[in-house]
Amino acid sequence: MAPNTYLYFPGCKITPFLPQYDTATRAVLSALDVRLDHTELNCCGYPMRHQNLAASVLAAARNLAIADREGMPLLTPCQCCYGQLKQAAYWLGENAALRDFVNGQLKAEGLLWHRDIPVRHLLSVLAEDIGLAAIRARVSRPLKGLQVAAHYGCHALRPGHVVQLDNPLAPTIFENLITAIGATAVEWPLRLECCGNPIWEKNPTLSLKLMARKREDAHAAGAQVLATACTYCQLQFDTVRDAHPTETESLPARLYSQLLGLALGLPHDSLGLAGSEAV
Amino acid sequence: MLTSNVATIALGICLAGTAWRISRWFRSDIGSESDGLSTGRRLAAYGRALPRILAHPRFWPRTRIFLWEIVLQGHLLQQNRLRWAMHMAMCYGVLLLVLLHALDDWTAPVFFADYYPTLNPFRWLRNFFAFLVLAGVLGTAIRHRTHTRFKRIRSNADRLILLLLAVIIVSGILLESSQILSVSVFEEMVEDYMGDDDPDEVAALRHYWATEMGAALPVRADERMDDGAAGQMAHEAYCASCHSRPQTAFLSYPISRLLKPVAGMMDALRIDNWLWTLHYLASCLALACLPFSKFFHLLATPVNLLARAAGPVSDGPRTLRAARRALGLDACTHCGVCTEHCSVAPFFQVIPNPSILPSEKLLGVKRLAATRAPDVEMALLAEGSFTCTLCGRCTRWCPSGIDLQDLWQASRRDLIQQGFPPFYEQDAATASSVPRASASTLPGHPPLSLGLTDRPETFWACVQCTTCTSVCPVVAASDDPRRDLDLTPQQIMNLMRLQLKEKAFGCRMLWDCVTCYQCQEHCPQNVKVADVLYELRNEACRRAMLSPQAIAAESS
Amino acid sequence: MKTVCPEIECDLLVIGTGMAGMAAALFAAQRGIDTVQVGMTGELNFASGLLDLLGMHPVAKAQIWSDPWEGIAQLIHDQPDHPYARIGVDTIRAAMETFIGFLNTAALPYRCHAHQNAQVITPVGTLKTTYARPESMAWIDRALANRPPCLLVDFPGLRGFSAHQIKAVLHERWPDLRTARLPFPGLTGELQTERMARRLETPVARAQLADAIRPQLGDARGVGLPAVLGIARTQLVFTELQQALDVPVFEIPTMLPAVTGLRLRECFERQLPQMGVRARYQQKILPTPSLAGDCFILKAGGELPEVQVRARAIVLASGRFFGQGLHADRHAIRETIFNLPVHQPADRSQWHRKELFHDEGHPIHQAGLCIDTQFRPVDAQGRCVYPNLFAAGSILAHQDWIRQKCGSGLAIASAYAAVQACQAVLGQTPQAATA
Amino acid sequence: METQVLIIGGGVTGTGLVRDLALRGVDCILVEKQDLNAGASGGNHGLLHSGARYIASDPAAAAECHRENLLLKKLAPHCIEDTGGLFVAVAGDDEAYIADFPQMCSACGIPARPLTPTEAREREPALSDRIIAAYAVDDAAIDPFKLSLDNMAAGLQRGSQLLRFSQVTGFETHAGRIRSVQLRNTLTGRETHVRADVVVNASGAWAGQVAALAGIDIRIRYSKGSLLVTHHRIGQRVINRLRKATDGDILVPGGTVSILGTTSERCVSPDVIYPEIHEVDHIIDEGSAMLPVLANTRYIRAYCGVRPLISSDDEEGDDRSVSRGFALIDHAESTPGLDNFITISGGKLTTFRLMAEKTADQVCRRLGLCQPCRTHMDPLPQTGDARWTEPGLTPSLWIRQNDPRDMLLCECEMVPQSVVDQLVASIRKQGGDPSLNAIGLRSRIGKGPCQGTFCSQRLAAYLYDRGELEQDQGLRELRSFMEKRWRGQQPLLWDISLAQAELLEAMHSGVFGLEQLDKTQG
Repeated sequence: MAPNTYLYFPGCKITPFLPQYDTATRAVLSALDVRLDHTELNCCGYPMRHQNLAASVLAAARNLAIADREGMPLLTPCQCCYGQLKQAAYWLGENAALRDFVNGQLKAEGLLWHRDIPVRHLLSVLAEDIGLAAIRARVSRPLKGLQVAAHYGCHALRPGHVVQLDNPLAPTIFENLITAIGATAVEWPLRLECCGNPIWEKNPTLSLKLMARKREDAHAAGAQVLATACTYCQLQFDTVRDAHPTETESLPARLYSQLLGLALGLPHDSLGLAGSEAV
Repeated sequence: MLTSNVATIALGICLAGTAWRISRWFRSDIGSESDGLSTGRRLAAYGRALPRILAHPRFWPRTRIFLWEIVLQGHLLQQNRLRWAMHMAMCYGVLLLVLLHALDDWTAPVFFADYYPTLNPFRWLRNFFAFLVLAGVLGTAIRHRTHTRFKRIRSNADRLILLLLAVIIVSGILLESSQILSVSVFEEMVEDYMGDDDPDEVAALRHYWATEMGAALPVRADERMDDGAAGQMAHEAYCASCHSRPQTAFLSYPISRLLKPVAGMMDALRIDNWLWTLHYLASCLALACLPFSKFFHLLATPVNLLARAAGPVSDGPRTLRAARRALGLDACTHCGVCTEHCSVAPFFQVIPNPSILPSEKLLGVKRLAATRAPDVEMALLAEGSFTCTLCGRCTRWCPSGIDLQDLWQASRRDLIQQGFPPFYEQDAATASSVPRASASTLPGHPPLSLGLTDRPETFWACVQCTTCTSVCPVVAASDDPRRDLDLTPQQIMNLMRLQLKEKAFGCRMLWDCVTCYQCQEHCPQNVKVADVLYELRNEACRRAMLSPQAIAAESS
Repeated sequence: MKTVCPEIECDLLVIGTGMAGMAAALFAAQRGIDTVQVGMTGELNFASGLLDLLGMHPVAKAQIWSDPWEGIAQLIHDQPDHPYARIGVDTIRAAMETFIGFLNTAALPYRCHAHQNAQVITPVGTLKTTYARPESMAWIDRALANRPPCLLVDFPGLRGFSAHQIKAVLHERWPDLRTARLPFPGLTGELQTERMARRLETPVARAQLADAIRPQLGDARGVGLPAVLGIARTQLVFTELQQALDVPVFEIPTMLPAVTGLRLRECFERQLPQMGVRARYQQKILPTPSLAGDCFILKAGGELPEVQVRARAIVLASGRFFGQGLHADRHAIRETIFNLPVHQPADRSQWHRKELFHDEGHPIHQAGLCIDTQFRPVDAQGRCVYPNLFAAGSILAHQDWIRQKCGSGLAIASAYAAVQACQAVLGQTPQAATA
Repeated sequence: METQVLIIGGGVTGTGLVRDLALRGVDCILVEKQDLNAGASGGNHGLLHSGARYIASDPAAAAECHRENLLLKKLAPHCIEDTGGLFVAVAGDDEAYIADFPQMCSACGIPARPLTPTEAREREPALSDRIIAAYAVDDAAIDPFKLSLDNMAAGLQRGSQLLRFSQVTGFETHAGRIRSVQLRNTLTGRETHVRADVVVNASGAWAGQVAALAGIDIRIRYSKGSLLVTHHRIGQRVINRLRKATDGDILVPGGTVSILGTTSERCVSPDVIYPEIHEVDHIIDEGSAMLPVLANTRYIRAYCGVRPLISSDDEEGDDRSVSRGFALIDHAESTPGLDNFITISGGKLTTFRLMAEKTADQVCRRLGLCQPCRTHMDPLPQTGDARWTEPGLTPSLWIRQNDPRDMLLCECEMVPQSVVDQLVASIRKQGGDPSLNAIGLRSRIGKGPCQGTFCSQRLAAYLYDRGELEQDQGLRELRSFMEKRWRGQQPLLWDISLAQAELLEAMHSGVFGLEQLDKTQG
């Protein structure tokens, strides 16, 4: 039996930069009878991974250890956080020196990392813990005829054997969730590619190019809207909206939580959607 | 009088310092927002803005909330009642002591017609306020030693301030104690107020003060004949209008009982005078220090809380942003709440650079605003600064209402200007002009890497099929990878295989990698391409914080 | 809070994601068999994208067959151990038809003649005999017969592909070739075929390419290009370019790994899950599975098990050494998952010949799994090892797919036969009856 | 053609002799039936011996080695990586030999500094924990290709000539002298004659065959030694086994790889030799006693060379007991006597200069000249020709140059087009054709883990584009190049190398169909 209470881990970026993801996620989960618990957690460690592996793993492990103390699986709507938490757990499992160091540090706070602390991404919770059938049953306003391009993020998908979200080369989870709300999932070749956000600050030109490639591809495949399930991906697509406002109309990006919320018949403001942003 | 001169000087320093501090709000420039704007123009801009702020329809309703926050410290109350109590005790203890004791000449007549410091309830109140402050100081000191995850970060300035406060209060209490005991003071008073009246009456009074008022007067056997009524009458006639019973001084009186055995000696040395001087000078010192220490927050914090009514700093006009940031810096009490809630604080456990923690980083930003010296300290500040994820939690929790999020973003711009770019832009070319620090490499640290790049087995299985390069979205998005990226992923792997790791540092692919793991996922031979690139980044960062000599020593 | 490895059940587990594994999963799905497929995809990246059936036999004589079926008949006669002999001509034909039929419906059209091998130009300029090739290469046959003036285009930066080389090597057979080296639209420096192909999926790049080629056309009656005309949208790129140039266009395969293989891989990765195959790509079956009654219990994952698979039958299509179905140390060759008996030369000195291009080919290629008539691996005594374990593809013994030019045919036909045999076994068990 | 001295054999001795004579102002032609260093000069460890290996078998040669060692380190430092060396004994090794080792070294004037096993393992962590004795010596790694190419370049600069692919097919003798030498181009078959005042036979293992053409009988024993190249460099120093010289007891680091060897097997001909599988296994088993990591490491390549040992009467003993000193034979004393024919054979890479010096002295005597040798004083000039064989050099320069147009043809060793351009120019300058093999010999192309799988065709296509190749010439060269590489791969095909070879065949045979060249199609 899947748990219906999770320790909510929104990560660092959602609150200041993408509050609608938080609002919409809470709204849909609550509508689907999932309870979220809250406690103060720290950075997942992803940004630090470029700089210092040990520090990034310690940060991730602390979150995991807190979740273990609270006795709940972690649930994160951010794919980077998800990927990092899984990666850290993988390395901790692999590398005894790292594990000893991390647990040595955690001990001071009465925490302990071990192998079996569950981490779930929002998509897995929806597709597996709640179940596609349950979602279908709750959909009151199916998004009929809407052509949606599922934008898988990278860090939740790869390396596949570490993050274990879905088949890393031929995933289906997102498309299944899109069809479950009555929309049509379009096939597009670049669906598994990077949105460009990780190098947004370092190399904006290249970052935008990466995204432009994807958008063109999705557009060519007939998509009307891009669906994301990652803080960073959505931020990236929003960035472009800010940079090139005219493009918005051609291919907007929406968080899957928002699409699901619409299908569940939740009011716009509870999904962080302005009235004009309906799809 | 020397003492009044001292007070005047202290007050002068205080006022000048305050003016100077306030002027800094309009002189310092954080975030390069006021580039090209003179202090005068900025002041004028503020002057123009102020009426608008005050007239803003949302200002006054909001200000009520802030008054609640300022007066009652509601923010802190919500977070931690014990801390709130301590801070309130200190804050209001000091404020009321200043108001009702230090400035009694001016304040007391406003409330009371016949004020005298040795009268009740003032006597009791003074003790009570002192008690509050002492309890706050003591509690804070204990808390500093036991209660925080990041004990090391307390600065000496913080400790000195607590010490100064303690000295003022303790000296005040001891002064009162010694005055209660002092025979000399009694004699002087009798001299002044009774003249050479009836010696019996004096004796009765003496007896009364010795038994009832706690003075350390020797009581002779013959005086015991008296039933004390005469003493009481004399007391009421001459003293009671100015002297309440000292027992209400619930701190000083018990201490005076303890000191009674040495009262004679104390009196002989006129310890009371010395204590008075100490108390007075310490208070003057505190007054003089006020604008130069975190005491200044007594002024800056309320102003900042009021200023926040105008919304986030970045929403305000450009001309005002730098001033609000400088005000924010002054409003910091270094209370450490931000650090307790900091999302990236765990990194500090691995990289012992205090600038990772917001409360400490703020000190660095203060320094940045003041000096702009491109030194090791600034390198450390940069390392800490670019570690922040801008989650905004510090801003949400800050009891002083500082827009920390905005400060971090603004100071990053300054750091970049000063030649301290984020780690991913620190390569060999820029690094030479920049002083290095070594915080990342303090001894006793865990291994930084999984050691992939140094193990030949990592690359054994490579069959040179170029798949990693072919699937790389960064390569794909580039019109000319060699021009844009220097090396392709496969070429970096081959450099590692050829044990030419050095050559990979400084290549743009390293930092343009989006870490999407396509290469690693698609590698038919399971070479950990992306993990290797990560490891190289880690190594590049580590080197960016090393001196060239240290790097040379390592590679030899 | 111990997490356990989740278990999945299936009737058929296909191990391997190369040509044979993909074919097996496809055939199983078409037959409605409940299928799980596990394997590290990547092998198909190294496929040429040409569906060889039989090119050469006997290898020592380098005899090339223009009718593959004749060649197969001869092969079956000469080498009764060859997997083709076990499969039989009719099954091979049915398998190829089904497979090519599937590709045609999946927007990846292949062309072949019923009774004739085709030829394609290789990147070094030689001609390769194959059976079915992508539609984008189909024109080569006619061109080789008529030798019309043609333009060969290459791109600076695409290393290992020189139109000049192809022209020089083909000179005697096809004198009327011209070459043109054109900048690739929007890309400079080193070029990777996958990157080029994805570029050409954008209309702008296609138009630019056509515009660049057009002035070079002259009297050319056809244009040859390296095989970079798109991946998922090849058909679109190919026909559009042909229309824009108004002459036939043909692709010339590039060095491996090539997009021609990638097209197949992406096609299967896209289609199979939609057909109901539960694909677990980038996972492998970890060694030494166990048995529970009639079922295999296997663990699949990366370095650590991620899922436990309970399978009633297995098609093993894990490939040879590159695909890691077989592994060799200094002393012997072994099958990596079940440790099945491997037919192999007596010792390492007999694995390879001293010349790379020795007439007879290398004996190690004949090593592999021996099978019974039901495509089940057998031991040295010819006894079937597991009643519900079938094998297909290059892992089979007594063949040399590289020299005989029969890789795809062998993979597809043996997969077909193995799935057929497997269905017979599954059909007999009570679970299937009630299901 | 005419010359003062014709030298047969383009190994280190022959090229060393060219330079020596050129420095004395003597005009020479060097003829080589294949390409430079095709024989033992290209098939050895690349070890500059300290001499300690020969202290027991040949103390005089050992001392000679040590002197030359010090000299070459001074005069040709660019060809040498002064790694230092260790001699280590493993538990079970001959105790008496270990005990005598320091004394034998000092007797030969060879410094050997004792180390504790712990010290040895600190210096070389890959050493087995079963080490019982260790000595530090003056061994170093030397690049024989660079040595030959630089010596030859020095000769060419002073007017000497090099004829590659020129096989000696006969001598025209008259009155006890060689009048002219008949040559045949092994690629084109064209025949030429060269007249020379003195002919030097420096053809190493082929010295017997060459002498036989002049009717002179030299008995040469062919002792084949096989070596393995590891995927990456193991250890920083030359590591020798402290025991009587035998199989698999030396590991020499060279740039980014290490070379493990060797064996000693009698073979009948120096022409068709292969590193055999049993040799490979034997070397690995022996080597891993000293360095356990050798049991499981990836090997890139095996190769072998034939030691030319001038035969003693003892035909049965271990070839290693035959003196490694060299033999300088003036055939004036042979039967039939030829007073302008000299054979130089035997010896070692380390003493090549000394061999060249002694031979040149003899040549000068025959020519009636008295110019002194200069090679023991003049440093060997470094030329561009030889630099590209150095592992790790091309990537460094390529990265430094940072020219976006200069693409890599060989990814493993990171050899760019510009290097190929330079090699083509330099081969052309020497009058040769830039074949794939010639470029391969002079660079790192094809020497990485893929062993030519990808770079061979990239190189061929590039040469076609440059107009260096025509018709199907490139395919033949491709095939020959791959066959050359295969020789070194074939005995090492297990584990990853086997997978790599499968990919190689799938492409070169499966797709390109190179095995069908010259066969009827269809």
